[in-house]
Order: sequence, then C-alpha cells, then structure tokens
Amino acid sequence: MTASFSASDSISIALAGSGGAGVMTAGSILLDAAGQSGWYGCMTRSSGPQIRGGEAAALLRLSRRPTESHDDRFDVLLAIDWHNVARFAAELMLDGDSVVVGDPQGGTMPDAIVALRARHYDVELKKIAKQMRGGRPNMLALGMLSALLRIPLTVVVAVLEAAIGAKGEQVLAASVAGVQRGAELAGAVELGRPVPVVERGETRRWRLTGNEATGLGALRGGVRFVAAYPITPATDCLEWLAARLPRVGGVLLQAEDEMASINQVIGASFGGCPALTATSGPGLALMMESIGLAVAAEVPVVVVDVMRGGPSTGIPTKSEQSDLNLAVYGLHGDAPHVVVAPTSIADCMRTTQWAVHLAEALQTAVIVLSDQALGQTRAVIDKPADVAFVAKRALPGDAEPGAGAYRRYALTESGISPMALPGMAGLQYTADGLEHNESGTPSSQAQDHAAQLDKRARKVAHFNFGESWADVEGDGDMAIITWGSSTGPTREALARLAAEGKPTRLVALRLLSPPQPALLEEALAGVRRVLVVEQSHGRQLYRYLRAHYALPGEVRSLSRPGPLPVRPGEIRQQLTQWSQP
Amino acid sequence: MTASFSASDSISIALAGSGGAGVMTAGSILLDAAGQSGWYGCMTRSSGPQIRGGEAAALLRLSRRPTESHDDRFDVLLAIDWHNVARFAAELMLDGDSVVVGDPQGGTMPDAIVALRARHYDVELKKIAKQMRGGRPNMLALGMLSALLRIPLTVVVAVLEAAIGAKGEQVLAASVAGVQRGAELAGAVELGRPVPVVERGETRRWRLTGNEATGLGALRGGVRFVAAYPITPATDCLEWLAARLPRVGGVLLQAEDEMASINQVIGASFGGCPALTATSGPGLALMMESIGLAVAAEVPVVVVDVMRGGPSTGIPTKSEQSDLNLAVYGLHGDAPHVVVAPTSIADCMRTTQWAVHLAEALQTAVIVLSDQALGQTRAVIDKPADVAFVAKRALPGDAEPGAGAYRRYALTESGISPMALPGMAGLQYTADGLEHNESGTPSSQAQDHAAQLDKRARKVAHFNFGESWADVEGDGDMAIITWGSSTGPTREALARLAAEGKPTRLVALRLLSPPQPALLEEALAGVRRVLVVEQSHGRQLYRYLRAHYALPGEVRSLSRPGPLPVRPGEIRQQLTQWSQP
Amino acid sequence: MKPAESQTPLTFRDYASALKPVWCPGCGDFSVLSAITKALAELALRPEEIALVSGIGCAARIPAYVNAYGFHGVHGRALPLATGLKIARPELTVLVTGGDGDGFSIGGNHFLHACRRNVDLTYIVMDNQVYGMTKGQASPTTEPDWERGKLTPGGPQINPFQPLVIALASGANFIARASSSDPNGAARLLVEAIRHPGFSFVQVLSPCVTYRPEQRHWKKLVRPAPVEATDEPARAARRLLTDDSFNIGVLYRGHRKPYQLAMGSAGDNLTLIEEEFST
Amino acid sequence: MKPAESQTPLTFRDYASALKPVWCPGCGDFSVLSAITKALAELALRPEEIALVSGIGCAARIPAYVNAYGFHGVHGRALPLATGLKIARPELTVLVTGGDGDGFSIGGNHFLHACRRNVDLTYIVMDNQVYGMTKGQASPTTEPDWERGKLTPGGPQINPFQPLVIALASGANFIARASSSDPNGAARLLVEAIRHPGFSFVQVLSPCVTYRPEQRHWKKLVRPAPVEATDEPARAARRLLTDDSFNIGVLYRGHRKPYQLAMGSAGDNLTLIEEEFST
Ligand SMILES: Cc1ncc(C[n+]2csc(CCOP(=O)(O)OP(=O)(O)O)c2C)c(N)n1
Ligand SMILES: Cc1ncc(C[n+]2csc(CCOP(=O)(O)OP(=O)(O)O)c2C)c(N)n1
Ligand code: SF4
Ligand code: SF4
Ligand SMILES: [Mg+2]
Ligand SMILES: [Mg+2]
Repeated sequence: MTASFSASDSISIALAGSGGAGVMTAGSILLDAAGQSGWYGCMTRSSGPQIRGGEAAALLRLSRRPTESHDDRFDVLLAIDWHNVARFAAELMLDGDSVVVGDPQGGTMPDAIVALRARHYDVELKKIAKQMRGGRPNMLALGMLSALLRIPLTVVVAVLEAAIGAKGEQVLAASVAGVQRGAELAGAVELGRPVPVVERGETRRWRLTGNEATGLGALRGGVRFVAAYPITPATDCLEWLAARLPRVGGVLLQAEDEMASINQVIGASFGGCPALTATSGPGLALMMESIGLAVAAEVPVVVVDVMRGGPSTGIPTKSEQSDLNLAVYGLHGDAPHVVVAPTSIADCMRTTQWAVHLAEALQTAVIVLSDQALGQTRAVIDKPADVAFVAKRALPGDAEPGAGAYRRYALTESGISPMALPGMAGLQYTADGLEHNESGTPSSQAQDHAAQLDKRARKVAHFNFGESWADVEGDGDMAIITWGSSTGPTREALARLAAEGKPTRLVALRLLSPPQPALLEEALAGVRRVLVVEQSHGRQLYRYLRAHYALPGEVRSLSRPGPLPVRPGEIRQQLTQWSQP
Repeated sequence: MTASFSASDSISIALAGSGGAGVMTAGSILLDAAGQSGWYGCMTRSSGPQIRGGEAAALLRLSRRPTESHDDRFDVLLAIDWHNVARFAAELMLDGDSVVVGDPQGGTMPDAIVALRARHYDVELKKIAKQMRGGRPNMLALGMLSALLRIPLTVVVAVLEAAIGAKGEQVLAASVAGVQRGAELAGAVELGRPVPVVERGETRRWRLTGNEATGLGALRGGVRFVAAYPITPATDCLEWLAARLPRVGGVLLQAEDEMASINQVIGASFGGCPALTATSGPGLALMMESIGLAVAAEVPVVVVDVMRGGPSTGIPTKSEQSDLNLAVYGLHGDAPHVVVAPTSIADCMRTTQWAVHLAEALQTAVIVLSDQALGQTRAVIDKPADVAFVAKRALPGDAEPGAGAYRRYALTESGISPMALPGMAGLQYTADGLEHNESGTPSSQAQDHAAQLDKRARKVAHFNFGESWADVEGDGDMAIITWGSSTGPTREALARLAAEGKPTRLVALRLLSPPQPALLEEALAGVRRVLVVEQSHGRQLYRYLRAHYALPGEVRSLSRPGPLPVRPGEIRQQLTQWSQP
Repeated sequence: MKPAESQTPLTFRDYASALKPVWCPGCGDFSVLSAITKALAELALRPEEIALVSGIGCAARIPAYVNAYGFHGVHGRALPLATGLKIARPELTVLVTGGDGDGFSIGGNHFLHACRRNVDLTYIVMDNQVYGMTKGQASPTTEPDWERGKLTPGGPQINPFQPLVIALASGANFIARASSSDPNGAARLLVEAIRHPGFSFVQVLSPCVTYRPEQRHWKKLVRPAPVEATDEPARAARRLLTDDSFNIGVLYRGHRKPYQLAMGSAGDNLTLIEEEFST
Repeated sequence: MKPAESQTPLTFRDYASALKPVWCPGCGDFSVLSAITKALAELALRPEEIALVSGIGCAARIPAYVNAYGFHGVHGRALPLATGLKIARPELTVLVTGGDGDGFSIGGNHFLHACRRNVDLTYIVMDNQVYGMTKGQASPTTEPDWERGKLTPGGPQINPFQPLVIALASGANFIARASSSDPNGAARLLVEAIRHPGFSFVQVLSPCVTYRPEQRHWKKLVRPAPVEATDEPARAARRLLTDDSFNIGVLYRGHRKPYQLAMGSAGDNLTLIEEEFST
C-alpha cells in the first residue's frame, strides 16, 4: 500500500457546472467507464446549498493504482458553464500546470482562475449541443474527458446504456452522439502531461461508496435489524440497507426521532437480534443518553456516525472529523464502550463488520465513526478480502442455574456475563440502567456500584482486539498517527516520502477507544517524531492521544477543520521540513 | 482555609433508623440547633431505594471551624432501630473508638458493627417513647445528642417550635418532652472524647444546601428565566427557584422534557433575558445537541448539572463526579464552550453567579458541574461574601450599521460580536445553527467555516477569566489538583498535613474548560509531585489534565467512584506515603 | 438454554418475582402489579415468553416485580424499546408499563407514534397525575389548579393532557380505562387488551397516596362506563366528549392490522447483493 | 440601539429579506413565504417586533428570508425555543415555521405540549407529506402506500398523522388549513391566526415538486371548507371526521386564555430572599 506512487500514476479532473447541467451524471458515467477500462479511482460530489439542482462539481481522480483520496491538485477543470464556479474555488486546487476547458458563452471565468495563467481552451459546449438533436453539454464533456483519458468509446456507450437506457432509445442515441462529438472536440485539447496507461487486470473490481460498504459490513456482520431517522450524510447508507435487509430476512424501521431509533435498536438486540442504527452528529448527540443505557444494561448495539461539519447543524453535506470527542467521551457517568473508525472506503465494510462482532462479543455499545468523505465518495477498488468477524454473543450454557438463580450481570473474570434471551425458560431477568447487583436488582450500594463499574471497564479494557486495532505500515524514525478519511492522503504522502528515500511509519487507528497504549508503544518503538494528522479544528485526536498515550519524542499536530481535506502534499511538506536539521 | 484543623475541632454523628423513624427530622433540627449555638457543620442524607420512608441515615458533622465535608470516621452512631442499618455499613465509617447507641429491642446490631468492639450503650428508645404521651423515639435521640453536644435546651426548643410548631400545641409539647427525656438519658453515655467548645460569634451564619446556593447564585447573576424538567438531585434547586423567581420578576417554566427546557432557555436568552436550566446526567445528555446550537448561534445559556452516580439512570440519589467528560467533550463538532464547578456548598453561589456572567459576556453555553454531595448537603456556614459578577452582554452601539448591514457574527478581535435583541430596529438578523458568514447567512464554504470556528474558539480561549479560575492555596513541592465536592476533603487533608509541618499546595479548579495551562504552570511552579483527586471510576479529571496541561514532575491519581467520598485521611495518607523516601 | 420447565398451569403468584416493591404503603401500583400477574395467569403465558418494558418512575419499576423478561430502560423511551423488541421477536408477548410523566411528558412523541404504528403491544399507564418518583411535580394529566406541585406553585395553568383522546386521535387499536381500586376488573381488562391485536392502550387510575393523598377518593368516583365498547372511532370520540375520566371499561376496539415487518423470512444469499458492486 | 426608523407604512416587499431561497423552482414554500410577508404587511407590524423561529428542513429555512428577527434552530425544537422567547418577551409577535417532519415526527412532543400550553404563538406547518431536505423519505403525514420513500420501500404502512385532529385534541386555540396555491387566501388566514390570542396552528398544504411531483395537483383538489369556523371543540371534532384534508379555511377558534407567566413584574429585593438563609 505504501508502495511508491508518483504523480504520473493518476490524473485528477474537476467537472463543474450550474444547476441542471448534469455534471454529476457525466462524472458518474466517466468513473464507471474508467473503472471498466482498468482504472481505479474515486469521485466526490460537491454541491451548493440548493436542495436540488444548484451548482455542482464532480471531483474525480483516476489512477493506475488503488486510491481513494484526492491529489494535491487538479490536472483538468472542465466547466460546462462558469456561473457560480467561483463558489468552489477553495475546493478546486488548480495551478499554472492545470488545463482549463470552458464554454466562453457560459458566463465569465472567475478571476482566481484567470490569474493562474493556466492553459485554457474555449469550447462552445452549449452552442454545439444545441445544434444536435437532444444534445446536452454534459454529454459533450463526458465525451471529451473519455477521449482525453483514452477510454474506449464502446465502454462509455455500454455504461451509458446501463445508466440511462431506461429513458428510452432517443435519449440514449442523443447521448451517444453527444459523447462521440465530444470525443472529436477533445482533439484540440493538449493535456501537457502524459496520461497513465491502464489495463484491465484479472482482479475483480468493485465500485461503491463508503456508505454502501458500511451497509454491506453490517449485513455481513449479521445485523438484521436497523432502525433509524434520516439525516445527511448517513441517509444513503440507510437507504441502501432498507432495500437489502428484507432480502436477507432483516428489517429496517423508520423511527419518529433518534431517541426512538436507538431504543428500538436496543430492544431488538435485547431480543437477541444484532442491531444497528446510523446517524450523523446531531443525531448521535440525541442518542447519547440511551447509548449509556446500552452500556449500563450491557446490550450490544452498533451506532454508525457518518460525520459532517459541526458544531450544531453545521455543514450537513460536507466532511469533518470532529465528532471524536462526542463519540469517545459523550456519555454521562463512567461508561466504557468501543469506538472504531474505518480507514478507507473499502474499510467501511471491514470496520462495520468488526463493530458488530465487538458489540456482540462485549455486550456493549460500539460507535463507528465514518465521515462524509468516506461515506459519499464513490470509488473503484479491488474487491475487498473477506473477513471472518461474526456476531457471537455469550449465551447461558445448559449448566446455568435457572429458577431465579440466574445472575445476568455475574462478575466473571473477563467481565462478560452470559446473556439470556427472552424465550429461554427459567432465566427471566430484568435488564436495568439503574446500577444493580449481579442479578440485575437495582442497588445504590457502593460495593455493587464499584463491582459493576469494574466489570464493565474490565471487559472492554482486557479484551484482545487483535490486529485490527490499527493499520501499521512503514518504517523509519518518524511516524504519523491518523484516522478515518485522513488516512488516504496520509498513506499517499508516505508513499511519496518512501519513494524519496524517507521511510516514515503510519499508524491509522481503527480502534479509537479503548486506547491501546502497549500496542502503540510497540508500533512506535524507535520513533523520535510523531505527527498527528486529522481534520478538526480542536485537534481532537491529538488531545485524545495525549490523554491516554505516552507518545515518544517530539509530537506535532497537523489539523484543519472540514470541509477541505488534508492534502498528501501538505503532509509530505510538513514532514520534510521537520526532518530538515 | 488551610489553617490547622484537628480531629478535636469537630465531631461526627450518624443517626440511623428505618422507615418512619423520623431520622431526617431529628437530624435537621440538631443541625439547626447546633448552628444557632455557634457550631458550623453539615448534614448529608442517605436513604434506601424506597420512594418515601424506608431506612435512612442522617450523617452530621459539627465543627468549631467552617467545614462542609465529612471526616474519616464517625464518633457516634445512634440507631433508633437496627433494621436495615447494615445497608449503610459502607457509608458509616465506625471504628473501635466510636460510640454506638441503639435500641436493643429494635432488631439486632449488624455483625460488622459488633465486630468493632466499640463502646456500646443499649437504650430502649421505643419502650421509653411509648410510655410518654405522643412520645417518639426520634425526639429522644435528638435530646440525647443535643445534650451530648451541650446544645442548650432552649435553643433546641426554639428550633423545634419553628420546625413543627404548625403541627399544633400537643405535638410540639410531646416533642419537647421527648427532647428533655432524651437529654436525661444522655447522662449514661460517655463519649470518650472531648466535645469541642463553641461560642456564637459575631459573624452571621447561613444555613443552606448547595442546591439553594446555586439558585441564589443564579438570581444574583441576573437569571430571570428558568425552564426545566425535574430530575433528582437537581429538582430541589429548581423548586427553590420556582418559589423565588416570581418575587424578583422572573419565571420558571416546567417543560415537557429536557429538549424543550434547553430550547426554551435558548429562546428566552435570544430575547435578551439571562436564562438557566438545571438537570442531572441523563438530562444533560439529552440537552447536548441543543447546547451545541447555543454555541454555534452564540446564545448565552447556563446549564447546571447536579451530578449523580452513572452511567445511565445509575444511582440517582447519590453523588459522583463522573459527568466531567460529557460536560467538556460531549458536543458534536468543534464547539468551544465553558465548564465551571463550585468548590464548596457556599461556592455554588459564587460559581453559578460567575457562570451567568461568563455566558453573557462570551455569548456561549456555560455548564456548571455541581454534584449531589454539594447540592443536597445542608451546611451551616459564614454568610458568603458578595461577588460582583453581573450579566452584561455586548449589545450593538449606536454606530452599528442598520438596514441589512448588521453583521451579527462579525469577526472581531476578541471574537465577541455585539448581539442585537428583538425590538432593536434595523438590526434584524437570523440566528443560525448552520455554519454561516458574518451576517448569519448560511454558508458551507471552507473560508467561512474556518473564520467562524476561529472566532468562536478565540473568544473563549483569549478571555481573561481572572482569579476565579481556581482556588490556589498553600505551599510546598507537592500539590493536589482537585475539583468540586472533592475539594472539601482535600482541603482538610492539606490542613492536617500543614499542621504536621508538611505544607502542600491545593489547586481546586473552578474553571474546567477552557484549560488554563499558563495559570496552572504558575500555580505549580517548583512542584515535583502532583496528586489528582476526584470521584470517578475512569479518572476523568486526570485524563483531562493530561490532554491539556503539561503537569510537572511525577503525577498520580487518587480516584474512586461514588457514592463514597474520598476521605481526608486517605488523601493525607497517600501523600505521606509518597513523600516517604 | 434451559430445558423447558414442566408445563403445569401457573397461578398469578408464579408471575410475581421475589423482589419487594419500593413503593409507599398504599400506593395504587401494588394493585396494578397484582392485576398484571392475574392477567398473565389467566392468559396462561409462559413467563419466558413475556417481556415487560418500562422507562423510569414509580410505576415504571414494575418489570422487576414480575416473573418475566424485563427491561427497565431510560425515562420516556419504553415504547420504542418495546417496538424494537416486538418487531425482532414477534412471538413474544410484550407489555409496556409506566407512569403519566414517563408516557405523556417526556415520552409523548413515542406515544403518538406508537399509536399510529400499531405494533402489537399493550401499553399500561399508571396515571396518578403527578411525578411520584421525583417527589411531587405536576404531570401532563395534572389539573390546571393543583397548587402543590413545587415547580408550579400557582398551579400548572395548562389544560390536562387527555390520554384516551390522544390515543384515539393517533390511532391506537384498543383503548380502555381501569382502576387500581378494582384489581380483578383491571386484570380482566388487561387480558382483553393483551389479546387484542395491535397497539392496546390501558390507562389505569392509580393513586399516589404520598403526593396526591386526595386520590384515595378515586375509588368512590370510578364506575363502569355506561355504554359498551365501540369499534367506530367517531362514536368513541363522541363518548370522550362527555367523559369525566372516571368511566371504567373498554372504550374502543379497532380492527386495524397490526404493523409487523417480515422479520427473519428466508431471503437471498448475501453474495447476490455483493454482485451489485462488481464493475 | 438604533433610533427607530421612519414609521412609513411597509409593503409586503419590505418584509422580504435580500436572501435568495435555496428551494427548488416551483416549491410550494415560495408561496407560503409570500403569504407570510403579506400577512405581516397587513398587520403593519414593525420588522423588529417580529420573530420567526424554525427548526430544520426546507420549510424551516423561512426565517432568513423574512425581514424580521429569526432563529433557525435545530431539527424539531422550534416550538420550545419560541415558547421561551415569547414568555421572556411577551410584546413580540412570534411565528413558528417548519415542515411536517420537523413538527410532527421529531417535534411531535413539543407540538402536543405547545397546543396544551397555549402560549400566544402562531405555528405554520408547510405540509408536503415528505422529508424534502433529506431527499424524500416518508413523513408522519405520508400516505401508508406511498412506495417511493427510500427508507420505506413497501410504503410506510402506517396511518397518517392527522395534524388538525391532534391540534384540536391537545387544545390548540385556533386551527386552520391553507394552501400554497392561494397565497392571498393563505395570507388572510395567517392574519387571523396571528391576531388570535393563544396558540394558533395553521397547516399549509405546500407541494414538494421534487419528491412528490404529484402534489402539483393539490391546487385542483383544494376548496373552501363548506362550513364556517366553530368555537366548539366537539363540533370541530365532528367536522374533522369527514375531512378529506383539502378543506381550506378556519376550522376552530377557541376562547382559552393564553398562557403567560408574569415576566418582569416588580418584586422583592434579593436581600429579602437571602434573609431566609440566616440561622
Ligand atoms: C432524562 C430524564 N429526565 C428526568 C428524569 C427524572 N424522572 C424520573 S421519574 C420522573 C417522572 C415520574 O413520573 P411518572 O412517569 O408519572 O411516574 P410515577 O413516579 O408518578 O409513577 C422523572 C421526571 C430521568 N430519570 N431521566
Ligand atoms: C437531529 C436531527 N435529525 C435529523 C436531521 C435531518 N433532517 C433535516 S430536515 C429533516 C426532515 C425535513 O422534513 P420536513 O420537516 O417535512 O421539511 P421539508 O424539508 O419537507 O420542508 C431531517 C430528517 C437533523 N437535521 N437533525
Ligand atoms: S410516591 Fe406516589 S406513586 Fe410513588 S410509590 Fe409513593 S405513592 Fe406510589
Ligand atoms: S425538495 Fe421539495 S420541499 Fe424541498 S425545496 Fe425542493 S420542492 Fe421544496
Ligand atoms: Mg405519575
Ligand atoms: Mg416536509
């Protein structure tokens, strides 16, 4: 993974336009066609405040090697029109080497872009499209970009058929014609850089978003009950699940609010069914009281938080890694639970599946911190390897004493107590969020409280989380600790550094809580400098690490709030400067 | 405050009995009568799970010097009967030097107490009471204890009159007779230790609970709007306010739930009225989403959390300092706000008043972390000094541009922007929990997000919190950092150490967030060992300090979950052992 | 799992747990507890096939006092918890128990939506028009002029919440009122409520002798409803217009199909779903 | 504070802010916005004496589009926020605006209790029977068989929430229905609602052209209610039994006294209160 990765391995394209221009359709088809032609790649959507339509940009990166994150800059900007493109300025990292293509009739190019003095082509997309029967500028754009990338026209047409075939012959024919015409127009455009050459290999590729991968991980882990209240950017994960759960004997319940959804999930799990809900920051905040119930009553639940910009309603459509504090510390009382985070789009599947396994094994709440950048970026990746995490809850054995003698919260050595399920005769008990003794009877006595607090802390602290606690890669006496969607750019930065002969270690934490000081110490043995990379204003990961770990040597933090991701180039630069004597 | 404090300055009494025995009435009257006779002191209630009645213990400490916390041990246990006294065993710190008085006809003395081989007196309270017209054992007990403490009978009678006079002549007469008879019975009891001699001094004494002090602090700070949903142990603070707000032109609104109460408070404050709510852990958890709104929309609000045992419903009637994590870190997104905590019962007033001042000055949410031990302990103290914190919000000046030009979230240097109030002509704006630009218009652009995050962080981080950030006392190269109700026992431990010639520093943090690293560094200059004292299972304060401060020298943590308080003796012992070479 | 115990018929005593209630002597909830155990005995349900779910409050303590599976959750959220349980485990008999504050104040939204959703649950609210557990504040069902609630010294000044009206308006499928002063009558109503498919709501007048001692008189005020139950919402609505809240009996029996998602039905192999991702 | 601006009469245009709505072209909410500005002009209220409070959703975006004080709070909590504001500042005119999801799903409990409490607010719900903002899921008012909600592929299968029925059952003091297809008519209803003391509830049928394009037909279905408004809850309840949800007009005008605590009334000196603590 940290193998050398050079700029010439990938190409980055921004396709922008105003409401109704069909930017997203063209971008998606381009990604698909590229995927079918042997490219890896990803596409992120960026859109304005309008509910529907409004200006939009499809940000694509296509690559010969697996990649799920964006580069430092864009090679190409294709503007179907110039209206409102200025609003994306901060997100479009263009420079003098970029190529800019735009319709001179579609408004004026923003000053910031003019100032770059980049190579620039005027193409009268609108006018040309008008001249064609049913012609649309976005199809011209698609054709141009496909041609520039040398994607075979047959592949584009096949993808078009699958995508818009249902709209009828005429529409399809017009689109195909548009793509063909676009390919011709591309002849005039000189990229000024080589286009990577790709081949369709043997390995099977998947094309999916992190939110879909999360859904699949849940199903694989054994989740058969989901209750949720819609919220951006978690909704599409839920929608994916809603259509698929019934196909595997599961259900999705749309709840009246987040307090309802988390309690429905707790109820289903009390009944023995592995259960999950997904939400985003505001919803997670509302669920915390009841997540505390799951912790105290020891009921397995998985809560996925697809993070967005905060605080409060914040920026619902854009990414940020700023719910770490809430997820780790947001329960009242001492409430040990588990927090995990996927390190890539593909890893959303593995991490969610693992989360289900952990919740069931530990009989507690597991929070999965995904984010909008992982969740809503669509990537072409290698089919992820199967992992063997299954939901397995400790149930009472035959020897369990029944008839009133069952101790639901027995003080076992591991802290995990066999959990009876409704229907098991003689083991009736009452699960309780009040402090209780081993039988579950409410108790306000100091001894019972201490014993149960110890037990709940022990089961989480002493559990063997195995290899999955982090992705540990690379070598050297410098290290980066990071998490979530910041892992992608970090990996890429380290690959570049490795190629420059400056090996650097990566620790991408998949297990955020409970902390694993012994494992991290081992992973960082010999390290003299640690950079903590994350996307939050308050340096939440950095503070969290300080609280629970003793980091070796000098420690620095590279942190920025959303929605702009940390870029590989920035990371590389920071490390390079730091290592200069 | 850290002046020498020896065991002979105070005496600790536990009065226990089963449901209906009237333990609490007797205890309260004893405290009042002691207060009127020149004692300082405090009384904590401990009761069983029953809603009303049920076994109960009144835990009193009376002292020649101001004290608000309990000693390591009890000098006297008076059991009106022995039924269920075993349930309190852990809370009754008795030893071989204690004196135990009990009714031999009222059940059997628990083995744990027999095993102490303490001096023991049988008094047939029930039988003697029965022989008197309207006689009650609790009045006999009251009389015995008053006599042992040399509280003049006239004072006890006066307090009785005030307390139960309304029940009629007969009841009063019977009670007085009971007290008199009890005083006679006390003749047989030998305490085996001197009783401190007190004199009623010149200074005026107050008798109040922390919850009442919190209420008074709110009123003094200028709060005139309170909305709340009842929850133990915050309810009595609210009930105190409900009866008094109308007397100062304020109102208290009982809400349908905690989401309602916090939003009502936000609405009132948006209208310009300093506003507060009080709750406990579960309620605070439910409020977090909307507290984030107050932070993002920059609306001053004060939220008091009277902490109880957690997690989940936990132990509603008993104390714990385990909501620190939630209060400091429990908001989604990066949401800088303020968390303060009173360091004593009297300080509940000052800290709450300060909280109102801070909320108004900083236009943000301030969380006050009180706890059940402070809130529901009744103490006799010196009348607290007046403090000068007033609610003062920055309003737009005359020069403010109106007619659409007003920038509610202007990027000022301090980060504090003048806040228009409804009614001010030409300054209409919309407060928003979505990220916004300076005018309040929603924006999802990176620049606006960064600018507003910076502003909100800046106003809190750069504010001069002044002296109130902590109680810093004492000298020496060892220090204790503590907070809230753990401050009382810590102070007492340090007084003992000082008396032993081992001066030790105290830093009792009143301002928990934002952290004040420079101030703490100064306060700890020259310190080589730091002990962090708190009442939580997860060492929340210790972890929090690690995250945000660089503590000097060696750091240890003395932490235990509720409901048992950390005792002065333990703290002293820990420090003494540590300083042994 | 334990081998099933011998299937001898159980008496109502077998449905009581060994735990002693924390309630004040004389509290109405004692009778409700006994009505519940009687109803369960009458229905001859196996204890392990029953689950009682509650929130927080005096009334909400009931699950631990019944020999059945129980969940004493957080304040106000019993209905969604029970909904999740029943949908995941449709073969269980799920009762939900709690107070008026738990159900109509903090839990009001879930009450509305549980009535609408019509999952096959039986919801028993012990209404004492007060928050007992927190020592005597006004609840949504409290009279506007009750001045002894310490958070509302001048009285709440708000029209009381009408549980039966709201249950009917939001679509509950069975609606009844019982009184703790007649545990046998209450048991009979509960049997009916549990048997009735869909969401059944039973308000039980259950005095709080400590904070509302005047409610001891309720036993003199209650009477059987003058008319039979109806299955027409309009008729039920009309009856409620003249209801003084002391009519005991079944008000409404509806015919709506209970809400149940097809849990556990056989389905695709996961691999088929994964196929969708192949490029 | 700014000197009061010249008191020339304002036109409805003066009540619109400079901000361009984010709504889809054709969204019903445009008309509701215009109805609100017209009503405010008709009432000749000063912009600074008005506050609009909302939660989250497409409809809930309205405050920023009106030239008045506004609060765009969190999802579902507009009513309590407005309640706090109105009680603290009784002289303000406070409107609450939002969608059916915001008001009846996550906000359902506050809706119940706001109706009961009867604070002098006007609550305008733009009902489009869908969650527009989150891209088309079923809301409480959605038909049971609407199959295009992506969280409920087989249709929600739940009886729709009846806003007017619940408003009446919980005690709202003024209840009306308007349609975005007639902004002038809606404006007239809003004027009445705002003038009416206590809690006024106005449901506005406001199509979501993006996720419920079939709602464009609503404009053909709406008609003036066949009968006049009543002040008898029983009569209003009867009318709702035959309501097909397209009757436009005032249904109910009540006479309950608005809830208002005596804010700001002169009182004791704090020292008197402190005296209580002296031993
Ligand atoms: C989130 C939360 N808020 C508040 C409380 C405090 N609380 C416990 S029970 C209760 C009300 C109980 O009233 P009711 O439901 O009528 O039951 P009763 O005690 O009268 O039977 C309240 C407010 C809590 N436990 N949790
Ligand atoms: C606590 C929380 N949960 C969920 C959301 C996501 N959300 C935003 S608006 C909305 C529903 C909007 O529907 P409605 O109120 O009917 O308004 P409309 O968009 O249809 O006008 C939801 C679920 C949120 N912002 N906050
Ligand atoms: S307080 Fe009231 S409701 Fe609670 S147990 Fe006592 S009598 Fe029953
Ligand atoms: S999604 Fe629907 S409700 Fe929202 S703005 Fe568009 S048309 Fe209006
Ligand atoms: Mg009650
Ligand atoms: Mg809607």
